[in-house]
Amino acid sequence: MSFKLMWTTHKDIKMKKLSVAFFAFFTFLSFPLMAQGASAATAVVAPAINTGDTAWMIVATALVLLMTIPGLALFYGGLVRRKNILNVLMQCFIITAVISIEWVACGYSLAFGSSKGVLAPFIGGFHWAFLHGIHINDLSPYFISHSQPSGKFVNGVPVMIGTIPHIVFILFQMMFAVITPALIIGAFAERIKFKGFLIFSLLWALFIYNPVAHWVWSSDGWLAKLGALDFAGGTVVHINAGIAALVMAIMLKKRRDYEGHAIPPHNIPFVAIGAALLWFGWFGFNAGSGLAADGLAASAFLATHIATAAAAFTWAMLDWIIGKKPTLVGVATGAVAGLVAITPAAGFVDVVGAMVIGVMVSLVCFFMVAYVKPRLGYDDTLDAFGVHGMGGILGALLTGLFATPAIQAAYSGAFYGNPHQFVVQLLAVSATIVYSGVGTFILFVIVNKLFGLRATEQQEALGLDESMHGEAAYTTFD
Amino acid sequence: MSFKLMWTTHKDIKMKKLSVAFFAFFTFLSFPLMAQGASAATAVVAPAINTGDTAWMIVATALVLLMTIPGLALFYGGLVRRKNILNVLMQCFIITAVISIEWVACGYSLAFGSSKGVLAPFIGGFHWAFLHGIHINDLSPYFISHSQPSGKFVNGVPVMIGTIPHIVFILFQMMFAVITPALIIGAFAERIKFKGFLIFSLLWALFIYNPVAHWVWSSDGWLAKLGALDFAGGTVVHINAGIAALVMAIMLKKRRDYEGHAIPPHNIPFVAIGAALLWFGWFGFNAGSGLAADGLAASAFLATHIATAAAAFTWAMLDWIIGKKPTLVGVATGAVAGLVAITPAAGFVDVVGAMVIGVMVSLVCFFMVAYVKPRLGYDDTLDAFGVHGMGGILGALLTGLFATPAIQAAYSGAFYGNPHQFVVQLLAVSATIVYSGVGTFILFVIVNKLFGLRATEQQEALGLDESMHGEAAYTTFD
Amino acid sequence: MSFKLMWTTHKDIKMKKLSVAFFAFFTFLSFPLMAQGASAATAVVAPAINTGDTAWMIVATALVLLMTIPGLALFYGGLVRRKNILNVLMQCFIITAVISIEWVACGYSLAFGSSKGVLAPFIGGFHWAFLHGIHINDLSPYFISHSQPSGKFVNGVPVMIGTIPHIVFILFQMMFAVITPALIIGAFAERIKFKGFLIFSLLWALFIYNPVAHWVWSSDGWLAKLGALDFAGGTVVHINAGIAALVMAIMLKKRRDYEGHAIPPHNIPFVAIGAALLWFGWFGFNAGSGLAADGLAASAFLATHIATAAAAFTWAMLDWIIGKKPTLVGVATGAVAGLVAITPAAGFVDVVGAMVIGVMVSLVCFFMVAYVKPRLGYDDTLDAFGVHGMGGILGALLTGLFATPAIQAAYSGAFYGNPHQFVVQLLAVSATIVYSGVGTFILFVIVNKLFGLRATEQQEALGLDESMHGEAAYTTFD
Amino acid sequence: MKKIEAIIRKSKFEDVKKALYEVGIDWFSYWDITGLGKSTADQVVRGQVFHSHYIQRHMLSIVVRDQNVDKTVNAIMKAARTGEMGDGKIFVSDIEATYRIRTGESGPDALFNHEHELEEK
Amino acid sequence: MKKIEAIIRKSKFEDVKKALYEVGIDWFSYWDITGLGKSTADQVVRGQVFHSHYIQRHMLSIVVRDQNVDKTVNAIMKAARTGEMGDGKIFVSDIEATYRIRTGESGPDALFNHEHELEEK
Amino acid sequence: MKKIEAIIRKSKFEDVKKALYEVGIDWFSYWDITGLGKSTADQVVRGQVFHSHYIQRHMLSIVVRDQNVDKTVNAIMKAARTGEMGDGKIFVSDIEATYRIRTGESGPDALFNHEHELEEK
Ligand SMILES: Nc1ncnc2c1ncn2[C@@H]1O[C@H](COP(=O)(O)OP(=O)(O)O)[C@@H](O)[C@H]1O
Ligand SMILES: Nc1ncnc2c1ncn2[C@@H]1O[C@H](COP(=O)(O)OP(=O)(O)O)[C@@H](O)[C@H]1O
Ligand SMILES: Nc1ncnc2c1ncn2[C@@H]1O[C@H](COP(=O)(O)OP(=O)(O)O)[C@@H](O)[C@H]1O
Repeated sequence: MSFKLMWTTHKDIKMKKLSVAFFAFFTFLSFPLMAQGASAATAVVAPAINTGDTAWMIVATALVLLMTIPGLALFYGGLVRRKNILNVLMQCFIITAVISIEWVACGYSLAFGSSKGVLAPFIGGFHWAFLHGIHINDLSPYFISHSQPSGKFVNGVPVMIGTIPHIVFILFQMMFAVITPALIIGAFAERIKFKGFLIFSLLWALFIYNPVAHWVWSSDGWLAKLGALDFAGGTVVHINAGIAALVMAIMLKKRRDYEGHAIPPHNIPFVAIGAALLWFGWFGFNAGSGLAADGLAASAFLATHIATAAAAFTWAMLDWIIGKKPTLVGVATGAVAGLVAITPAAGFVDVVGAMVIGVMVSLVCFFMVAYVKPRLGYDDTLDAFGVHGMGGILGALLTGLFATPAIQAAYSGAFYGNPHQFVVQLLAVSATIVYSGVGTFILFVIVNKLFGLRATEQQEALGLDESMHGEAAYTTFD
Repeated sequence: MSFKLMWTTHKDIKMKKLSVAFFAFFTFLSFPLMAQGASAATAVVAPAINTGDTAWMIVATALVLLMTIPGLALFYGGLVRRKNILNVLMQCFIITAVISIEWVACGYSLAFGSSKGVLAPFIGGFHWAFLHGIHINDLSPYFISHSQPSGKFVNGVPVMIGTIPHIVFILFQMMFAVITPALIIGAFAERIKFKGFLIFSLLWALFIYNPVAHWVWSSDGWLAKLGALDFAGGTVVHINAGIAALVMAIMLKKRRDYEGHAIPPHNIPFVAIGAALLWFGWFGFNAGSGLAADGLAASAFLATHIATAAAAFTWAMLDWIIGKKPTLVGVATGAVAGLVAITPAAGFVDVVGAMVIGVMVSLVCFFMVAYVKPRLGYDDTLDAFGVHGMGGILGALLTGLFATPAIQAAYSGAFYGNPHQFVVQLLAVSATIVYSGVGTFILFVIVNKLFGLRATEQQEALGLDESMHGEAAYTTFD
Repeated sequence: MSFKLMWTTHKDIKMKKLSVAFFAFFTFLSFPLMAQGASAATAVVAPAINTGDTAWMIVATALVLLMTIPGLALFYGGLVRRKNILNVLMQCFIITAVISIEWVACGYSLAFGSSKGVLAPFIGGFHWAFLHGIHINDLSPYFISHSQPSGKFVNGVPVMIGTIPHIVFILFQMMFAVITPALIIGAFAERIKFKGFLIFSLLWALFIYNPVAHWVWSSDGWLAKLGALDFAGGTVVHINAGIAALVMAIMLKKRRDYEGHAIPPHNIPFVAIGAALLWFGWFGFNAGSGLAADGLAASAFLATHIATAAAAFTWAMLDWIIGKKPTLVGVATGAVAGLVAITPAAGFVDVVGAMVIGVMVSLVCFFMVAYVKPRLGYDDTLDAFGVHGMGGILGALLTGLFATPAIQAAYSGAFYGNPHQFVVQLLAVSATIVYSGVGTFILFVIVNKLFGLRATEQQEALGLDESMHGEAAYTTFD
Repeated sequence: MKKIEAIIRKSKFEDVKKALYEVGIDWFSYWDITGLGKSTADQVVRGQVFHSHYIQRHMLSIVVRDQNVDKTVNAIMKAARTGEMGDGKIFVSDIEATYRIRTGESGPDALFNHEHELEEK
Repeated sequence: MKKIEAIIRKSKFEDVKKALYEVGIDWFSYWDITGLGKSTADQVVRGQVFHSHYIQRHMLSIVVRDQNVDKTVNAIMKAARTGEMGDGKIFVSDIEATYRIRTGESGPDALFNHEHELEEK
Repeated sequence: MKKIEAIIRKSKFEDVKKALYEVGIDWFSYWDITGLGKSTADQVVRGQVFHSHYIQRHMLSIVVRDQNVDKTVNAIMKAARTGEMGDGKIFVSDIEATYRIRTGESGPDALFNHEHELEEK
C-alpha cells in the first residue's frame, strides 16, 4: 500500500498527480467523522494540525526508536556469546546515529520525494535533501485514514493533506530506515569487521532501502501503483533485511567454531527484555503506520497483539512437542516472528486473520530454523533470515489472502473475493527478493574488496568486543 | 466504580438501561467543556473519535503491557535465584500470549458483555466472543469522564457514548486481564510445574478474573450497582490476585530448602529495572483508567506518583530504623506497594489522600512481610499476597475514607461525609476475598489432581530453568 | 526562555502582568491554526482542555520519569564497579521519591509561583504549597506555542491560557526537578555516605534548583525577563547539576583507589540500556517542553535526535582516531552529551544547527574527559561535570548563536542577526555557574559538618552496596 | 592435612551439602566451573538440537585433617552420584601447611574450632 | 597422577582446547580468574587511557596420569604461546587419589574411560 | 616452589594486594568463591532478617619460590585479619613444576622476571 491512499483506489480517475498532494473525494466524505467536531464542510478553514494524531505519532516515533535501541540490541545481544555482546550493541547504536543523519541528508528525499522521468517510479530526487524547504508548520503530504482539505484545488477538486506535521512523518519514517539495516546484524553477528560493517550498512541504506521504500510507499512507486499492500513494512523492512541477511550469512561464511552447532545464548534475560521491548515498540511501528489515532490504529494494534500472542504460544507448543520442553528463547522468537508476519497485514486483517497469521508464521519459521537451516548449512547467526525474511514473506503473501474490506473498505484479499491481490503481493515479494539479494551481493563484494568484512581468526576467537572495541561487557572483579 | 459513570450517580432515575449505552444528563452538561471547541449542543453531529483521548489510551494500553513484560517479569525474576529466573520470565510471557487470546475469544464478552436473567449481575454472555459484531469505527460504550451523545435517544433522553474506539477499550482491558494472573506468579515461584501452572492460570482467568471484573466494572455488575469504587483495579486486580496468591502459597507448600529463611535475590539491578518499569507503566494503568486525556487523568497520575513516592520513602525509613540499613529491594517493594494501594483510589483522592495512602501501605506491608509471614510460616516466595493482597485491601478500604468530591463530584468517602462508602468498600473487598479464595482453592485441587502442580524435589534442586525449560539464564563461558 | 512566551516578545507593550496569565495578541492570531477546527474567533467559548496536547504531555511526563529510573540509574550504575551499583540505583530511586514530595510540598510553588516585592525575580512564594488552590480542571497558566483565550480580559485585552491541565504542567516540571539532583550522583559515586547524600540532595533541590528554575522559567524570573533562552533546561538542569557535580567531586576528594586511573565499567550492557532509555525519554524532555503536540514539538524532536546522532557518531570517530578503537561506552557518552547540548536549543534551532551542536559537544566533552580531567586531577567519577556541565554550557551558548527565526519567529541568535542573544546567554550561564557553585559549596560544608558526607576507607573498600545497604547486586550461587 | 576437590553436578549440590554437614564438615568453599570434553550434552535452541561440549559444574574445595579424608570422600561420593555419565570426579592432594587468618594458628588446629569440636563430642 | 593448572589468555582458549583434544585429553575444567600484577594492560575509557592492573584469564585444571603429563604440558605450552608478556604459567602438582563419582572407581582408572582408551588404540 | 591459596574477605582485598606488592609479589591470581558453613551471616530482605549460610569470598592463588613462602603468608595474614570470625584460611601446598608459557622456561626461574629481580636488588 502506498501511504497515499487515493490513487490506488481511484486508478480509473485519470488525473495529473502532484508529487505529494492528493485528490480525495472519498477522504473528503469521511472527513466530518474524523475532524473533531469541526464544521469543515461548510466553511473554508485553514488546514490544521490535529493534536491527537500528532501526539500519537510523536510517541509512535519514539517507540520505533526504542525497538532498535535497546530492544533489538538486547534481543540480539543476549543471544550471542559474552565476548560479542558489545559488538552487537555497538552496531545497533552506530546504525541509529549514522542512518538518522543519512535520512535527513538525502534518504528521506530519495525514498519519499519525487523525481522526474523514467526514474520516478524507482527512486526520489534530492529536492528535500537536508529537509530543504520543509517548514515547521507544514502538514504531512502523506496520510492514510485521516486527512483534510489542504485549501488547494486542482481542476476544481480539493487537494487533501495529512493531519500531522510533515516533520513527524519524516521522523517516523526515519526510525524505519534505522531499524531495517539493524535487523541484518543478526546474520553476521560474531564474525564481522566493524569498519566494513559500518560502510556496508550505510551503502545498503542508501542503495537498497531507499529505493525499495520508494517503490512501495511513495505515491510514485511502481509497486504502490500496482496496488501492493504493505501496511507497516513487511516488504520494505523485513523481507528486504531478511534477504540481505541471507546473502550476508552465506557470503561471510560460517563462524570458525560453528561446526554445524548452535551456541547457547549468553544472557537469556536480555533476550526476554529485548523481545518485550520489541513487542511494546512494535505498537508504534504497526499502529502508528496509519498516521492517526483512530479506529484503524486500534485495529492494527489489535491485529499486532493477537498475531504475536498466537505466534509466541505456537512456538512454545512446537518446542514442547518437538524439542521436549517449552523454552523462553522459543517464546521470544515466536513473538518476534509473529510481529514480523503481521507487519504488512496489520491494517488490513481482522482478529481471526491475525490469529491465523500468527500460528502459521511460527510453524514456518520453526521449520526453517530447526530443520532447513541446519540442512543447508549456512550460518545465519541469530536467524535474521529465518525469522525476518521468512516471516516477512509469509506475512506479505497472507496479506494478499486475509485482507478484509471490514477493516479498510478499499482493500480485499483472495479470501474476500480479490485473488488479484495475492498475485500483486507475490510480485512485490519477488521484486524485493531479487533486488535486495542482488544488491546486497554487489555491495558485499565491493565493500569486502575495499575494506574487508570478515574478522580474522584471532579477532573472532578473542571475541569482537575485545578485538573491535577494546572493551569487556562484564568485569569479573569487584 | 463502574466504568459507566451514570447509573451510579442517578440511581434514582428509574430507567431501563441498555446493556452498554448510557443516559447522561450530567455528562451532557459538561460536554462543551470537553469537546474540543465543538459546537455540539446546537447541531446534531455524528459522534466522533476524539483523537487526543485515543492517542493517550493507545499509549496507556501499551504501557500496561510493558508492566507485565518486562516490568513484572524482571521485578520477580531478579528476586528469585539464578536457577529460576527464566521460569518466571517464561510464565509472564506465556500468560501474556494465552490470556490475550482468551480475552478476544470470550474473556471480554464475559467480563464486559451482558447476559440475561439472574446471571446478569455476575457474568457477561458470549455475544462478543471473538469480538463478534464489533466494528473498526465503533465507539467505546464504556466511558468515565469524557463522553458524547451517541445520536440515539431512549425515552427522549440522549444516550451517551465514549470518545475512543471500542477496540481500544477492549485492548486496554485485555492488558489488565493479562497482568492479574501474572501477579500470582510471585506466590509459587521456584516450585511449580509449568504445565499445571499454565492450565491453572487459564482457568483462573476464565473463572475468577472474568466474573470479578464483571461485578465491579460492568454496568450490570452487582458490586458496581452497590456503588463500590475501584478506579483502576484494586479489587479486580490486586486483591483478587493477592488472595489467589495466598491460597496457592499455602496449598503448594514451602520450597524444600526454604526452612524459614528467605533467599537473597540473585540480580537486584533487575529488580530495580522491573520496579521502575512498573512505576512507569502504572501511569497507563491508573491515569489511563479514566479513558480520556483530561484533568481526571492528570489527577490520577499525580495521586499515583505521590503515593508511590511516599510509600517508597516510608519503606526505606522502616528498613533504616528496623533493619539497620535502607535497602534497594525495600525501596522497590515500597514503590510497588504504593502503586498497588493507590490503584483503586487514583481517580478519587487528592494529593494529601494519596500521600497518606502511600505512607500507610508501606507500614502495613512491611509489617506483613517482615513479621506476619515468618510467624505464620507460609511460603509466599515473592510476597505476592503480602504486597498485592494486603496493599489492595488497604487501598480499597482507604478509598472509602479518602475519596473526595473535589476530584469526582459524585464520589465521596467517609472523611468527606459519606461513611456509607466505606461499608460498600468493605463489602466489595470481602466478596472478592471469599470468591477468589474459594475459587482458587477449587481450581488448585482440580488442576493438581489432573495435571500436578508441585515440582519434584529433583526439579526444584536443579532449578526450574533447567528442569522445566532446558535453559540456563547466563552462561559462564565465553 | 520563559515558559510564558508573551512578555519577552512584547516587552515594549507596557502592561501589568498577572502573575501567571498572559496577554496574547500574537498567540490569539495563530489560534485558529491550532485549535482543532474550532470556530473560536467568532463565538465566546469556555477555554477547554486540548486532549491531544494533554495526551502528549502526560506521556512526556512519564518519559522524563523513565529517564531517571531506570535510564540514568542504569547508565551510571553500569559504569561503576560491581560493589557500588546498588548504591547508585538506590540514590536515583530515593531522589525520585523525596524530590517528588518536596515538589508538591513547596518546590513547585517556589519555582513557578510568584512572590511579592524584591524577591519576585528570584524565588516564588508558598501560595501553591501542597498544590493549594489548584483544581482538577484548571488549565495550565504556562504555555509556549499553543494557548487559548481564558475568557478573562485585562484592559480589554484577552488573557491567554494553556491547553493542558495545570496538574500536567506541575507533574512535567516535577520530573525535571527529580532528574537534576540525580545527575549530580555521577560526580560522587563510589564514595559518599547515603545519609549525607540524601540530606544534601534535598537541600540542593530546595535552595539551588528551585531558585534557578524560577529565574529562567517563571514569568517573573530575572533571567527570563532578560530574554535568556533555555528551551528544556540546559541552564536549569544541566549546567546547574554539572557545576554542583564539579564542586562535589573536588570537595569530596578522590576515591581512595583512584590513583589517577579510571576504573572500567562493570556492566557495559547496562550502560547501553541506560543510554538508550535516556535517548528515548529525552524526547519527552525536549519535545515535551513546548507543552503541546504541534510543529514545535516535532521540530524539537528532530533537533534532539539529530544532535544526538551527530554527537554519538563524532565520539565514536574520536575514539577510533585517538583511542584506537570505537567503544560502546564512548558512543553512549557521546549520545548523552548530544542530548545535553541540544536541550536548551531544541526548540530554537533547525536541523543544521542541531547537527553542528552535536558535533561540537562531542569534541568539547571528549577533550574535557580525556585530557582536562586527568590533568586537573579531580575525581568526577562518571563525568557528570565533563558531560552535563560542559555540554550544558556549550549548548546554552550555541543556542545564542544558532537560534533561528524559522523555528520560533520571536527568537534569533547571533548567526541570524541578533548578537545580543549571545550576550544574554553568556550572562545566564555565568549567573547559574556562580550561584550553583557557591551554593553547592555552602551546602557541602554544612551537611559535611552536621552529618558527614565521605564514606570511610573500610566502607569504600567493601563497596557501598554492602556497607550502606547491606545488599549484593548479584549472587554468585545458584 | 589433605585437600579434597570435587567436581559435581549443580543439581546434586544440595544433597552434597547435607551429606557434608552430616559427617561434620562445617565449612567448605565452592565456585562455578565449566567442564569441557569430547562428550556432549544436548541442548535445544529454537527447535534446533545441538550438542554442547560445555557443561556447568560446581567445584568444591575442602581441606580436612587426615583422619577425615575418607568419610568426606565417601559422603560426597554417595550424595553426588546419579549413576549416569557426568557425575564428576574427586581429587585428593596434600596440604603442607594451613593457617587461620583470624588467629594466626597454624597446622591442623587451624582447621576446626576447638570450642565447636568439643561441643560435638 | 598429576594436576596440571594452566593460566592462559582467553584468546588462546580455542587453540588450547584443540591442542588438548589432539593429544587425547578428553576432559578438563576451567574457570575465569583475574590476574593482578604490577604490570598493566592499557584500556581506554571515554578517551582516557588508563593502565589496568587487572587482567582476565582462564584457569585450566586437568588431572592426568603420570605418563601424560609431558605431552599435556607441551600441548598447552605450544598452543597458548603468543610470545608476548602475559602468556601465563603452567603449574604441576601431585594428586594422591582420584575417584570417579559415577562408579566409585579410584586411582588412575578413574581418569579415563576404558572403552574409550581401547578404541583409540 | 609452593602454592599459597588464601581465602579472604572481599573487603580486605585491597589491603592484601598492597601488602603483597610490598613484599615483592608481582603477580597473583584470584577468583570469586562462595563459602558455605554452619555459621551464618545475617541479611535483611524486605525487613525480614534471615541467616545466610552463603558467604562471598575471594580465593587468592600464588605460586612462589620456597624462600618466599613465609613472607607471603605473613603478609596475607597480617593484611587480611580483622579479628572477627570469618577472616579465612591460608593453605600451602607443593608445586612440582612450573613453566612460563611465553618462553618455555621451567622451574623456579619461570616464576620471576630476571630483569625485574635484578632491578630490585
Ligand atoms: N581429568 C580431569 N581433569 C579435570 N577435570 C575433569 C577431569 N575429568 C573430568 N573432569 C571434570 O569432571 C566433570 C565430569 O566428569 P565425567 O568424566 O564426565 O564423569 P564420568 O566419569 O561419570 O563420565 C567434567 O565436566 C569435567 O569438568
Ligand atoms: N606466581 C604466580 N602465582 C599465581 N598466578 C600467577 C603467578 N604468576 C603469574 N600468574 C598469573 O599468570 C598470568 C600471566 O602470567 P605472566 O607472568 O604475565 O606471563 P609472562 O611470564 O609471560 O609475563 C597473570 O595474570 C597471573 O594471573
Ligand atoms: N576446611 C576448609 N576447606 C575449604 N574452605 C574453608 C575451610 N575452612 C574455611 N574455609 C573457607 O574460609 C572461609 C572463612 O573461614 P572461617 O573458618 O570462617 O574463618 P575463621 O576461622 O576466622 O572463623 C569460609 O567461608 C570458607 O569458604
